[in-house]
Amino acid sequence: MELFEFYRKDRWPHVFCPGCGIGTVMNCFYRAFNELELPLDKTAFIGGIGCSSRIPLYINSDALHTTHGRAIAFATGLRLAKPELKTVVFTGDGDLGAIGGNHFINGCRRNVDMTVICINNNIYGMTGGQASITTPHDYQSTTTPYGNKEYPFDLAEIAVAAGANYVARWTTRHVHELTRSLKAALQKKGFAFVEVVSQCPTNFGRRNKMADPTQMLEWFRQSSVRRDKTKAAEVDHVDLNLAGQITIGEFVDRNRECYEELIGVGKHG
Amino acid sequence: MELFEFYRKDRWPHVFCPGCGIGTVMNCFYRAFNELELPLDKTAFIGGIGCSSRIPLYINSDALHTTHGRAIAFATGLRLAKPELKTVVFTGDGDLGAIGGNHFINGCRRNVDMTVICINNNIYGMTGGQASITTPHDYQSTTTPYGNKEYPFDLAEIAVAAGANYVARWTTRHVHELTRSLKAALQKKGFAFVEVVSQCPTNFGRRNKMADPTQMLEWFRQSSVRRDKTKAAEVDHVDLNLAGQITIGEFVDRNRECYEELIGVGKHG
Amino acid sequence: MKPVIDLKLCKACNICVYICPKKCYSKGADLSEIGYFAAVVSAAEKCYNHNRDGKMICELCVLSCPDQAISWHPETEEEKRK
Amino acid sequence: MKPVIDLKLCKACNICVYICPKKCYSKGADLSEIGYFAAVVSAAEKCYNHNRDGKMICELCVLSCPDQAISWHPETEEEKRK
Amino acid sequence: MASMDRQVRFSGFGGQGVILMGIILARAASLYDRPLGEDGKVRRKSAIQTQSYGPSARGGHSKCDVKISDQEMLYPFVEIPDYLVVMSQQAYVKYIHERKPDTKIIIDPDLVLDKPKGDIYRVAATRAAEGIGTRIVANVVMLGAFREISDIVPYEAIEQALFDTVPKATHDLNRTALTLGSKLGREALEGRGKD
Amino acid sequence: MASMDRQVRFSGFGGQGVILMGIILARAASLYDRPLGEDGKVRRKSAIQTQSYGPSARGGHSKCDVKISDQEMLYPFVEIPDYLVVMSQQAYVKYIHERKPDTKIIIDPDLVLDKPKGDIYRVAATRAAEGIGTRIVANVVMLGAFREISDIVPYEAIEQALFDTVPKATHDLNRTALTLGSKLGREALEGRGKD
Amino acid sequence: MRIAPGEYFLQGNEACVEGAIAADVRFFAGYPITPSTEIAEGLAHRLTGKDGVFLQMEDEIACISAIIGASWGGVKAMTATSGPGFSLMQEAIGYAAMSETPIVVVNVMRGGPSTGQPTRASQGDVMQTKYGSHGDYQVIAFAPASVQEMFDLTVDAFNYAEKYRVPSFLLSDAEVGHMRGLLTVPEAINVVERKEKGLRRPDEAYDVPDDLVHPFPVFGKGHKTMITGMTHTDKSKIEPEDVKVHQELVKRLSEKILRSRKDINKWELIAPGSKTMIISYGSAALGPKEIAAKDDRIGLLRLKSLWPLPEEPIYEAARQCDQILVCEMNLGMMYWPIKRIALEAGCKRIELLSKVGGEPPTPSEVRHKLREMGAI
Amino acid sequence: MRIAPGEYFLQGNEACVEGAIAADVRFFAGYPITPSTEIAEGLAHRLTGKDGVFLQMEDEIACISAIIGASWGGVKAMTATSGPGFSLMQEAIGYAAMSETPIVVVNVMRGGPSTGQPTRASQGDVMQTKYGSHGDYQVIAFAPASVQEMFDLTVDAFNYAEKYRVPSFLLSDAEVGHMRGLLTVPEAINVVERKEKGLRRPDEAYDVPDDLVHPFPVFGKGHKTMITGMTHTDKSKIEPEDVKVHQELVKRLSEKILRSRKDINKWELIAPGSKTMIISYGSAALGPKEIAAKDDRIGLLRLKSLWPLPEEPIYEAARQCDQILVCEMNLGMMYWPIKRIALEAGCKRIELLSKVGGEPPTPSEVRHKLREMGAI
Ligand SMILES: Cc1ncc(C[n+]2csc(CCOP(=O)(O)OP(=O)(O)O)c2C)c(N)n1
Ligand SMILES: Cc1ncc(C[n+]2csc(CCOP(=O)(O)OP(=O)(O)O)c2C)c(N)n1
Ligand code: SF4
Ligand code: SF4
Ligand code: SF4
Ligand code: SF4
Repeated sequence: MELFEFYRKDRWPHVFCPGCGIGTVMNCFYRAFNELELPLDKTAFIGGIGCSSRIPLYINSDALHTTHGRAIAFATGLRLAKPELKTVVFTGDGDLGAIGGNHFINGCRRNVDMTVICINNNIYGMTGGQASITTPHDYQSTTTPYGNKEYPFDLAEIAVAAGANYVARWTTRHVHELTRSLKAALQKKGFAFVEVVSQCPTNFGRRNKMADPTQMLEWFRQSSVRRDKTKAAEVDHVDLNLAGQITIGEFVDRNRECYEELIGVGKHG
Repeated sequence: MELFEFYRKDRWPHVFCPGCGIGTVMNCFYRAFNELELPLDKTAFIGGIGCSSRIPLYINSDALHTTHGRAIAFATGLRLAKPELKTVVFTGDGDLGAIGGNHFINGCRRNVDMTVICINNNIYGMTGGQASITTPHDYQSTTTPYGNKEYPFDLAEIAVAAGANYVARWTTRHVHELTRSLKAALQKKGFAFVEVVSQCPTNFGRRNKMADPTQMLEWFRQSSVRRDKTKAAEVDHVDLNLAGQITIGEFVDRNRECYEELIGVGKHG
Repeated sequence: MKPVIDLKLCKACNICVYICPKKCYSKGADLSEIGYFAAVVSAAEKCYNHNRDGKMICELCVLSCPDQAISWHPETEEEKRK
Repeated sequence: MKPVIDLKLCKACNICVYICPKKCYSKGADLSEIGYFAAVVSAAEKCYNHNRDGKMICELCVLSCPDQAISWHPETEEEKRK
Repeated sequence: MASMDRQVRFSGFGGQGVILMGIILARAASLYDRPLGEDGKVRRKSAIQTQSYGPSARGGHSKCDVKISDQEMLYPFVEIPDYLVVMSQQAYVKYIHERKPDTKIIIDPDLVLDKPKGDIYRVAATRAAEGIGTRIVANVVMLGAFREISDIVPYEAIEQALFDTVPKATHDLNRTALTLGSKLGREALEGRGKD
Repeated sequence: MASMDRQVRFSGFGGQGVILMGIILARAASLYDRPLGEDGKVRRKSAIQTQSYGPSARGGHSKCDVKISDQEMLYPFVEIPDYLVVMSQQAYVKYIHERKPDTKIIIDPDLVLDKPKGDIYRVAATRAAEGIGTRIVANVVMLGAFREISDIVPYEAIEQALFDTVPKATHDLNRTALTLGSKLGREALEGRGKD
Repeated sequence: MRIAPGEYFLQGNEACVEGAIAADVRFFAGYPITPSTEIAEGLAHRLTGKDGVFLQMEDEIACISAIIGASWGGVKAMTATSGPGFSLMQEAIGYAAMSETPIVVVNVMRGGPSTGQPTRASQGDVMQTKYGSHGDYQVIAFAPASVQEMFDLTVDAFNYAEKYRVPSFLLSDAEVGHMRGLLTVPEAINVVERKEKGLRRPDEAYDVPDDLVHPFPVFGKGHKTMITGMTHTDKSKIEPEDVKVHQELVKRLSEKILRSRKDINKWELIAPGSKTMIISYGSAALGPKEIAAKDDRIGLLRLKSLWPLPEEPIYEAARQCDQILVCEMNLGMMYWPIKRIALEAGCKRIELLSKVGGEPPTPSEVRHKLREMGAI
Repeated sequence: MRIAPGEYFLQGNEACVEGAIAADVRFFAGYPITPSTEIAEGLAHRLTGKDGVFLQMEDEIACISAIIGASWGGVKAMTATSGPGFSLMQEAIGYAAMSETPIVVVNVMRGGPSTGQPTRASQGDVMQTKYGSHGDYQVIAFAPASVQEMFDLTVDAFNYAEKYRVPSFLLSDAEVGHMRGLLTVPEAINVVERKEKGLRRPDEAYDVPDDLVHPFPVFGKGHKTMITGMTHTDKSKIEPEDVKVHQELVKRLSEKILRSRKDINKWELIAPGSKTMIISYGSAALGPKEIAAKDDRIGLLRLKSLWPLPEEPIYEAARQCDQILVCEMNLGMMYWPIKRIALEAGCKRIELLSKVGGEPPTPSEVRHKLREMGAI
């Protein structure tokens, strides 16, 4: 399938700002999906509200653009009601980890079969640059004029603690690794979570001396450190932060029975 | 201070069922609070909705009995608005970990100075015995007539991943250890979380062949295993469950700056 | 000091009976005013704290009793002598 | 195969310029129809994939371009000969 | 024939099975009480059971109302009961005032300390239940007595509804309790006002 | 004196600073345009700035309206502009139809490809801004030109409002841009209709 | 799998469960709350995984989100809650209205505001049902007054949700939900199936048919459906800044319901033409019903559906009578629109018997009020 | 710390920030949402930690919960949001009403339902403001129509929240919130302080004073205050099953607001006594204002407060005119209660000019409608 069979060409150029990492994630996702030769018409795409959450509207298949923070809950209903559909959620750090935090952790725990891709741009892009639950400590945003005093979530680590079957984190500077992880996630039975640290030059970069998207990519390259999958996180570790470190890699890859298997819902791929 | 100076004698006998562990936690909390000689009038008690969340209404001080799941959010506002008040939250597994899950993880992350005590009775007591996010796999509840198919949260482990400064878990069978942990939590600057696995004979025990509260205490005794504080949880570990194990002990004890310090809010104890 | 059960509070859960390592408590047989077969302190003299005058070394019962029904009272002179 | 930039899509973020290990791209100087100084493929012949007929071994540009502006097109016979 | 309503209130302690008494009575009236009328047609009764819910039902008093009518049910809630069954002191204090002069009051004298005046029937249901092995069936004993005293529904209807409601394994025990209750009810009818 | 309203619309590409133009104009009229009236009293103008918000302002067109009145402001929204300033082709297509016959249209001819008829003023603000070092001040150049052409508020008021709005370090650059704009405006006034 | 025809002695909430099963519910997501919990508990028994999914979720927001998702999977979906949970569902209710998703929400009303009286009945959420979410939208709501109606109107709630692609509500209360009584299950039950989008013509789902309701494009059938809560065209293109698109959309969403008032509204009329008419609904109507049945000076219009507002029967009743008594278990909610309609109809005296605190007005309270009004 | 007296050129949302600071806000918790975000951003600058707390939280539910908590700490507290966030706050709004917590909630209205039109104005949440939470309660709500009123009515919102211990709302919209214009800050600003409970007599806070509003027992001052959303007595004893206690409580909560309508309600009247009166509010009233100012056949009643319903001025206006035109940016919301009041006052013709889609009705649209009505 060509790129613009997978995506809705008539909606291009898309709404995302010049240099926004969302488009990069779209490339990698298309590549992964296509290489696995998954049936597009049997895949549903669900988004919350936010720039990242708009990806489903560009894909040439069934899309559910929902309310802010609830994409996983909507996806859970859809998936369980129609288990022959593959279910993919696109979400942002705000959508998933701020307002949607509860559905996120309970989604990991419940382990319904779905792929959740969170584009973590460390900011609220859509609403114009407010701090997010992943904005690094001391960084600027429109709601932290004196620097962000809070410390960020480590979304991937929380997904591990909450029980997801597959957890990985990459950045938009790691397109090949990301593509591989997306493939793994799409093939995983159960809740698979991929976090992509991504650039929002408009609303994060500009306020943090990285107005040029390539500066952000370079930042990602320099701060990324691979996580040792066999070793759990250290207890005092707060990511993308004090140490200026972005931990990347596969965090967990396990095979807890998924919810559909547990309750014996119809057939499922 | 006598027990019934700390508690409101005129509300006794309290509403909790015979053998309910909530009363046990009340004893330990009183003991800890009293031994620390904390000023009762400068301590506010906040509860959500549920049997456990009712404790504040029995304490002879200012109490905020709030809405279901939001106690930590209410407490955050109260605490930051009046930082000379010590803030103690009583909550249940449903209140904290189901509907309140988002405020729980964000509370851990934000690290506002408060003590949060979750009475985890593995069930919704107040509403009559529906499954909770901590009901063990395959156990009975009114909403899992064929056994609970989901797997439970490990609330303490999530608190660790989300960033709380102090995290401990005990059971009502460990009154002395619990009392010690409550003291540690009350003295900790920042977000301190104590989970108490407790018996609800009425709604959990009765449906799971432990109608007698002492059977549940015996179950707690036999299943409890101490956590090694220095070692993080294993990645595949799902608690109180497959292995029939209740991991107890102090999970973390760290000193991230609390939110009040970070934003420079007035004085605080 | 010896443990005493307040009959207006005890709801007969028998946790004290279970928890006391010295078996000081036993199940009750009489309906209390509030409608329960309240537990009874059947062997206060076996208690760790017996005759210790305030030096509490166990207190599992007091801390465990969910209804705040157990409290410490001084022994009578006679009891002390035992 | 050689990379081509679609001028109707490129928003001039210059990520391709940054990411290409072979420096095939450079910043543009002309305003495109959609209002950007679109990047240009200035040295397609340096590309890893040049002359490889579909065996893609890098593709950082295609995967990275946020606007789906870069795609592969067959070289002309002349280009291939180089 | 003018329509005839009967209002019954069962009250007691949480956990005594007071609610079940009402359910069985109402089910009996709804489903199993189908006498032939004078016109030879089957007459139906309508019955509604309501109850007081909530945490107060946990420890404190608990209440269950049944309204039975030989017409279509209009207002299904008990205003002032024709029959008040009381199985605890707390419930007694709470509900004794909601009665008419001719309300028939049935109490378990071992559980109610007060000694009310009026149209009183004393049925030591709990003690009797202990006599046949378990306090658990005190409610069924009391139900049997109530049926005997009130005669609102036939014995067979109650028995049928009882068997619908309780686990099969307990049918024998429950039948014993019900008949024992009937006996106590007859005795109470006879002994009425004797003290 | 009958009340006099002026309706101005600035439009262009997201990121060009179109909104800022309107803010500066409205601020100038609100705070700094206080001429003495015939009666010797200070006259005030009221001015309201509104704008089109939202993600479409990100890439696509962006719009900023200013309504200025010499009386109390009643209806503050621009219906049909008296002045339409256009700084991109997309904005041109979108807004050109909302005009009266006598609407004065000011365009940057390097950014608007169409060649409209009517009361047209051509101000190559972007090119001029590049001439003084940076495209960033194209909006200020255009604002200077607009002021000159419209003469709704005095130069000093605009300058004052401009300095209120932009960072101190850029005041010199902005003053240069504004005066350059004034010059271009004068030229456009003179050159009007010449092509 | 549905309950066999015949007679049953059931609780109101249990009858609702059976009604839902009879209407072919295949997905239920719930979060426990008194006094609605028995509905979740009942469906936990009835939906075992194979024949449908019962899911208890982390909160009410998740529940209503999940049933909307499930509905797009093509199955009938439902949740049940009470006041506090209903308040939490408001955002998603608006989403369902905007995205035209058929769902059924049961609200077993208890005393509010806030935690209020968890175990006691009220009718304090009737206005919230219409106005609880932001923006303009219309919904359908039924108000059962008996165990039988808990069954019948649950089936109706599903049928109308499907027919109009709209969130549809069963507004019960703690009395009706917990009451036990006779349920008669008929042989034949009218069940409306989803008007699914076929594939004959590619744009068929988006032709505006006469009834303003588009065929439903179930996910996974190649429709390439795009569903959003943003302002969108009939071709589901997002146009959040277009005045016309928004107007057309929200007007159609309202019109499809308002125009169909006659099809949707249901009521019971006792002694129409009486000088004094009582207008009431749900368990508040039971005391009035006893009076209207026995006293021929008094009539009763019992509304079995509350939304869309039953303008016509109210107008008709008001036109024919001298005075109206509105009877409800809140401080006066339906009273206001009823008063407006009655004034339009020329009826000048419209009184309110409001009862809060958990008990439906008794016949004697109603009689007392009627006496005050000089009606009896 | 508050803005110095004088003239400023500000955005409506910025004026709201300054109004809040002037009213002595000390705690703000917010979650970004268009078109209200500038209020949060402004307060992030103004509340630095030492002089007050700005907190961005995980969602809107957390925000409103936190400001209620903060209010019990004795400080003035506020949040700001728009449609979707407002819907999420409904449960806690009911809690604030029930617990009598003074808080201010700003809703900068955008087009709904659901995500709708995030950047465009509407007045679709006015009914939700009154009815969005479950159960019976009353609130106070103001509708600004200018930058100046964004300031003035924010101060009022705080003042009335304090005075009546009630959640109080500023119902702005995207036009008024984003509009920039002149703000004149006066020398003296009337700021109502919290009526705190003293310690002279232990039960003083619970004496019911004439105005039905009890003194406020701030936490940490030894009052041993017990606050709950459950039904409770004046001594804050929980009594969720007591009919009387519930009645007394919810009636008092309603009465304290309804009885004070005259104190709370604010409006602007242009050309009273005109044959045709327009009734409108917020930015929808600006087109009508231009007409009423210039055409003496047309009068305008512009409501500056919407809740409690300004019965008296509407009645008065309706009594004196032949016909009424209600003008609002929704499909007709305030129209219905206004119609009811007008009918009571004997006015028979009540028309609606409804405009949705994001733009306030223009003077020409209003004129067109008036022409249809034969008014001009
Ligand atoms: C209930 C609700 N609250 C707030 C908003 C406003 N809102 C829209 S997108 C967004 C944040 C999006 O951030 P993120 O998920 O990180 O996505 P991004 O735009 O950065 O990709 C917010 C707060 C909303 N639409 N709904
Ligand atoms: C929004 C909302 N949803 C549901 C409820 C009903 N409810 C009250 S308590 C409770 C569960 C309490 O469980 P938990 O927190 O574990 O406390 P427990 O009673 O077991 O101590 C629920 C679901 C409610 N009050 N509010
Ligand atoms: S605002 Fe940020 S996240 Fe949104 S499209 Fe622009 S760059 Fe991307
Ligand atoms: S229901 Fe359970 S948790 Fe609640 S009081 Fe009873 S035993 Fe305790
Ligand atoms: S533990 Fe307490 S309540 Fe339980 S039996 Fe012993 S004294 Fe009674
Ligand atoms: S990466 Fe794509 S959008 Fe960016 S400059 Fe290169 S071709 Fe253009």
